[in-house]
Amino acid sequence: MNDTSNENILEVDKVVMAFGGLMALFKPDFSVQRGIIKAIIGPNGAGKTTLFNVITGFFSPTEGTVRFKGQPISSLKTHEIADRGISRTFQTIELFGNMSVLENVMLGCHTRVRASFMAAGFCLPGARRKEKEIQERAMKILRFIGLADKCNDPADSLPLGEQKILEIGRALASEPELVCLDEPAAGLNETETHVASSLIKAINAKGVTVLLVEHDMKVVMNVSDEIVVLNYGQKIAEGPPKEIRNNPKVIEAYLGGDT
Amino acid sequence: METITPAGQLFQYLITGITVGSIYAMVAVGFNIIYNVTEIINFAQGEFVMLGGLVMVSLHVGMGLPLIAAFPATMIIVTLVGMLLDRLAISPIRRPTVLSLIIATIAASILLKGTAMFIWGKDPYDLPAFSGRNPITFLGAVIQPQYFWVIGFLIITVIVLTLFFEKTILGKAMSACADNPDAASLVGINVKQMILLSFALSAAIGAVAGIVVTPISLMEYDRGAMLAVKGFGAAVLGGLGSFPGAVIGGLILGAIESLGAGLISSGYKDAFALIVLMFVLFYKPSGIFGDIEVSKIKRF
Amino acid sequence: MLRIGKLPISTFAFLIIIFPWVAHQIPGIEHYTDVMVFAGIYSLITIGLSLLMGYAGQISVGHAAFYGIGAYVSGILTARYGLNPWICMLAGISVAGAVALIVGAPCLKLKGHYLAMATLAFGIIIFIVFNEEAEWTGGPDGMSGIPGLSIFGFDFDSVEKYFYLVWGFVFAAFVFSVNIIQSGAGRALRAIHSSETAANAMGVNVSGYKVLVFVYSAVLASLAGSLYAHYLNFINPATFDLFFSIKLLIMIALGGMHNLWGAVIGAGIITFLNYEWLHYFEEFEVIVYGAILLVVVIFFPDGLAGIPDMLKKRLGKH
Amino acid sequence: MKLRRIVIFTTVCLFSLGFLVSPALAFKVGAVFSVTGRTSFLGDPEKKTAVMVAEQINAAGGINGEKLELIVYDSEGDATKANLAVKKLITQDKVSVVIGPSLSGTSMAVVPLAAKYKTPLISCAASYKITWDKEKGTARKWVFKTPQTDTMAVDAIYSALKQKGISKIAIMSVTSGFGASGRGELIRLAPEYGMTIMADEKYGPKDTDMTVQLTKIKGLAPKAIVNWSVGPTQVVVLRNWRDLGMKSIPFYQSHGFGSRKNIELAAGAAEGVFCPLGAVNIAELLTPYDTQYAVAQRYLKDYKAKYNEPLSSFGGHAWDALHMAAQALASVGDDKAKIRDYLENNIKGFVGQHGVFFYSPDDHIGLDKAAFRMVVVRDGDWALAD
Repeated sequence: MNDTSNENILEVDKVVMAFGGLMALFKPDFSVQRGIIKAIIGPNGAGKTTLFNVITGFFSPTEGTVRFKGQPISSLKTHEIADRGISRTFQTIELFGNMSVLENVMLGCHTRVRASFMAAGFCLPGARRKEKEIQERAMKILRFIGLADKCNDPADSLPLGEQKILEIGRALASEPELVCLDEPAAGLNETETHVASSLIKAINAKGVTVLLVEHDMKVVMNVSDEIVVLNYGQKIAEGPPKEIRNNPKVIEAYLGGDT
Repeated sequence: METITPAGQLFQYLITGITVGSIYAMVAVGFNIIYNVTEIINFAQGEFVMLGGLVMVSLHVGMGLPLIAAFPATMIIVTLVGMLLDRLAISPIRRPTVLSLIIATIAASILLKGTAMFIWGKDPYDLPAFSGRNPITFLGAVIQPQYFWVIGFLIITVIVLTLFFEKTILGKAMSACADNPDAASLVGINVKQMILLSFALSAAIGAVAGIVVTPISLMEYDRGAMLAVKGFGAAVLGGLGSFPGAVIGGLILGAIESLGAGLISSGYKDAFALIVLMFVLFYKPSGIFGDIEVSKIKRF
Repeated sequence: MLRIGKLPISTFAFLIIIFPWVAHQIPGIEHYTDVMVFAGIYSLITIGLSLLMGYAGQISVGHAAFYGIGAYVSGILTARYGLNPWICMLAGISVAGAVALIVGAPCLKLKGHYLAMATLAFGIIIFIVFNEEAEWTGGPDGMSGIPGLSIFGFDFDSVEKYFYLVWGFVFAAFVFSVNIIQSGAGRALRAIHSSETAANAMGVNVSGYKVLVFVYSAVLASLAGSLYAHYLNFINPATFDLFFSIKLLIMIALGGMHNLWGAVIGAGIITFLNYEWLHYFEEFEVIVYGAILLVVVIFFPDGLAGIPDMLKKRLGKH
Repeated sequence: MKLRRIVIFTTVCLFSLGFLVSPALAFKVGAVFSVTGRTSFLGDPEKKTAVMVAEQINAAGGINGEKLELIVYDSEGDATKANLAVKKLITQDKVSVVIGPSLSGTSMAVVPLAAKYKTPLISCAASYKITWDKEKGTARKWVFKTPQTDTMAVDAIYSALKQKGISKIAIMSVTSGFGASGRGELIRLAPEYGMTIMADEKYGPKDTDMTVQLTKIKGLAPKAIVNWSVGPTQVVVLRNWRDLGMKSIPFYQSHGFGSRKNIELAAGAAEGVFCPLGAVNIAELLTPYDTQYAVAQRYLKDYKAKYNEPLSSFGGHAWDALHMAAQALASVGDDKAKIRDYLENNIKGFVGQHGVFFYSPDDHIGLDKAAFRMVVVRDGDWALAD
């Protein structure tokens, strides 16, 4: 852990993502400093979620690279990227609905504490100890996100807001250095949105870098340190919230200036 | 005896393969009709073929009905069986999953097989060929007239189905169910009835396949399972849900089996077809004409 | 997902131990011990399949092949080359595991019905190989002269002894599988079943786990095959055909695939139905069998092992 | 958990109730046939025949005044099921002798049991391996069989071919136990008769068309075709043979063709086809001077009267097996070792449906190739060849 203050934890370097003839991403270029909250905004179809999928390894980019802590990661598999310390949530909730709230978070610990098939099968003391350790950590996270009292409920029985929160909790369980949140406030009411915002800040306060895709501008302006704006797969602006708010290009993109 | 040239042999292999493949294709088309509306793979599809053959034997040979009357009568009877299958085995299932539906159709096929054994016994039965049994010699190959009936009925089936799905309101409604059942029911389409209709249609097609193939291969009560497996293979090879895929898949399977048997080893002929099928899937995980996105949502 | 505690497992062990004695006390069912040997052999396979299908959500319609590979490796190496049966059993497991690895890696990328077809094709291909490679396998006629099992001079030469041997293996496999299910690995399998996308993003090596559990189930099937071969002293390809793979599916579905107890109960019930009880219906046997399956699928979607939960829910409502 | 135990307990109780009826004293003979399933064409007539024979014996006063109790189980052609059934017959039903199973495969699966439980077994399946222990080079002590072996059928066919001066042949077989075993014997005995096998083709038991295999054979122009299969495929193959214009190549079927139903199904395509058959198939063609005339005629008449369906030759295997078992029981009682000894030493010239049996310590098959008569299909019916 040397000099963590000004280091770029993530660098997106001229990434191109093409689906057939369609350019979902065309060479956006930006970096994320360790310890900040950075938001990615842009109109629908701007390529935000595609960018998340490239960063987390669901898509491998047609051109360009993504570097995490200085190392290129675009050729790695999704689970290997998760191992390195990037965690994410999904726009459409992807909880393990058949598992309990606690188990969802426990699964998040998968990258950090792993028992081998054999050790688990033979129920070796090491495996049992690890399992206990995971459970305690998961409970700690549940207390942090405020779902400890629902730990045994099936995940799909939670209301939408809590499911969103749980997804964030699950992402935190892997002790990521960077967490990518895909529209954490979508579909939430005002109170829930408020809870989500403070949770994002709390996560950041623990030293976790946050990359955020969000439509709710109140949330974005409230929590983020820096903003990147995408339109048609290209970066059109980058800077602190105040600057972005007044950037004519951004306003045009959002107002839908076609010409 | 006239001798046969290598070219004649090759042609003979192909024409036989296409005939056998046409039957597989018809079974595959039957799979697809139900699959498109319900995402169910109906493993009782082969039993419809068996029933088609045996009911036809009873009506045409047993009761002496003329071909032209026995043919539609058989189709109607088997269609009713198909509808019964939906009402008794599929629609009552409370919480359908891929596995429970597979098991339900397997159970239904066991039931149909058992009932057929009870009615017709275990012996094979024969049907007279539609236009006699005097073979035609063509390019050195010998072709039974019944081959033309088989291939012809495949073509007719494909044309009629295409017209049905593209030109009629009912057909369009069925396609809508396939694309999005929730939306379909919102616009007032009765999804349950569409499912029933899909079972009826695929049973009718199964019956046709059974009727035309029996004069070539005879028919007995336990023929269904093997036909279902081959037809399923054809449907998957072509891409589940795709009608052109079913036809191409069936013909390819038939041709590989036939050419493999003729040119390499008759013992391994089924294996050749299946190996090709597996490699196609490895290369193209949703079959030749299959839609990758469609295949992704079929969670098990 | 039931947590399986110590009490039910000890009850299970106790029932196994007393079964031959109880069967012997009741006139007319002495031979149930013999039937139970086969129920045990099938349970070994369904336990593995339960992990693969019920927990990881990957269908296989080709496990008769692995069962057959175990049986034939054991049969060929013992009857033709006179090797020690236990070594042959290990050899069978290695071969089945290796084949599962090679076939599983590309197959398990497929989903749903496509996966079903690929595994079904694999099963049929292996069946054809058993039939065709007569020099090794004896062809459709089968292969006899496979010796029985013994260890340190102790022969497993009676039905009871073999019963304890087989069910010892079943018990071990059961406990091993329960441990896996209740560990992080089991959680990962269920996560894969629920959402491969999310599991991947959480660092679960989805394809790796799928292949791993496929290999595990193949190994258990192969072990079952070896036990079968040494019990019957004879094997023929018909035992390992497509219909056996389907029968395994039926066992899993009937017992309840989201539950390891279901694997054992399903294997037991289907074995007894097929080998004992349906016998009384004679010509109607097939029809009754189909009807039973249908009723279970329609009314007990979670299989027989799901009935207690279902009753609990019903009673809870009132 | 409690509930599960209760359920199990009641199930066990219910199913055990049915067994509590204790049987009366009788001579017990067990039988295992593939009554249903793919090979039911063997087991079904065997079961019907065995049941009929048992009834006849009991109607005629039983065996030495005691009833003959026949217990039949269905193996469905499944090795596992046959194995279980035989064990159940021996250990539970305590039968003195077992007849069946119907298939070579299922028979091989139960052969070790006969020795283990020291119970005589009279198999109704073809393969010589059933009674012959290749490793020891002796007949298996406790196992006998009634059907002619494939070896005899091949002998009969090859002799006929040799007589006609034919030596270049093509063979076809179905990939089941029956076909594979016949194919093995055809290949093994070919050099002995100076036969050259030009083509060795196979097809599956549920195949719909054998044109391809025959086309390949046609290209090689052999002087005769020998086909080994059972069920519908052996009819389809004949139709393809006729349609391909190959009638100038003589066609020999195995003894599996022995049912008039097949001639009928072939719809004319069977004309001129040869096959070796036992006396039972051609009861009507036998002269009254024939040794087997009386038994064959009676069986034919009784079977038709009772079941109102055409006689299948396979039932004859069960007829032979059960009659021999009954004869042994009548002579030596229900001691299993004595029954075995009786079968081995006293079955000399037993006139059965498929031949005249002579068992000896070295020969538990009891027949030779005289048991087969070469038959040809003429005018839709069997006729003696030559």
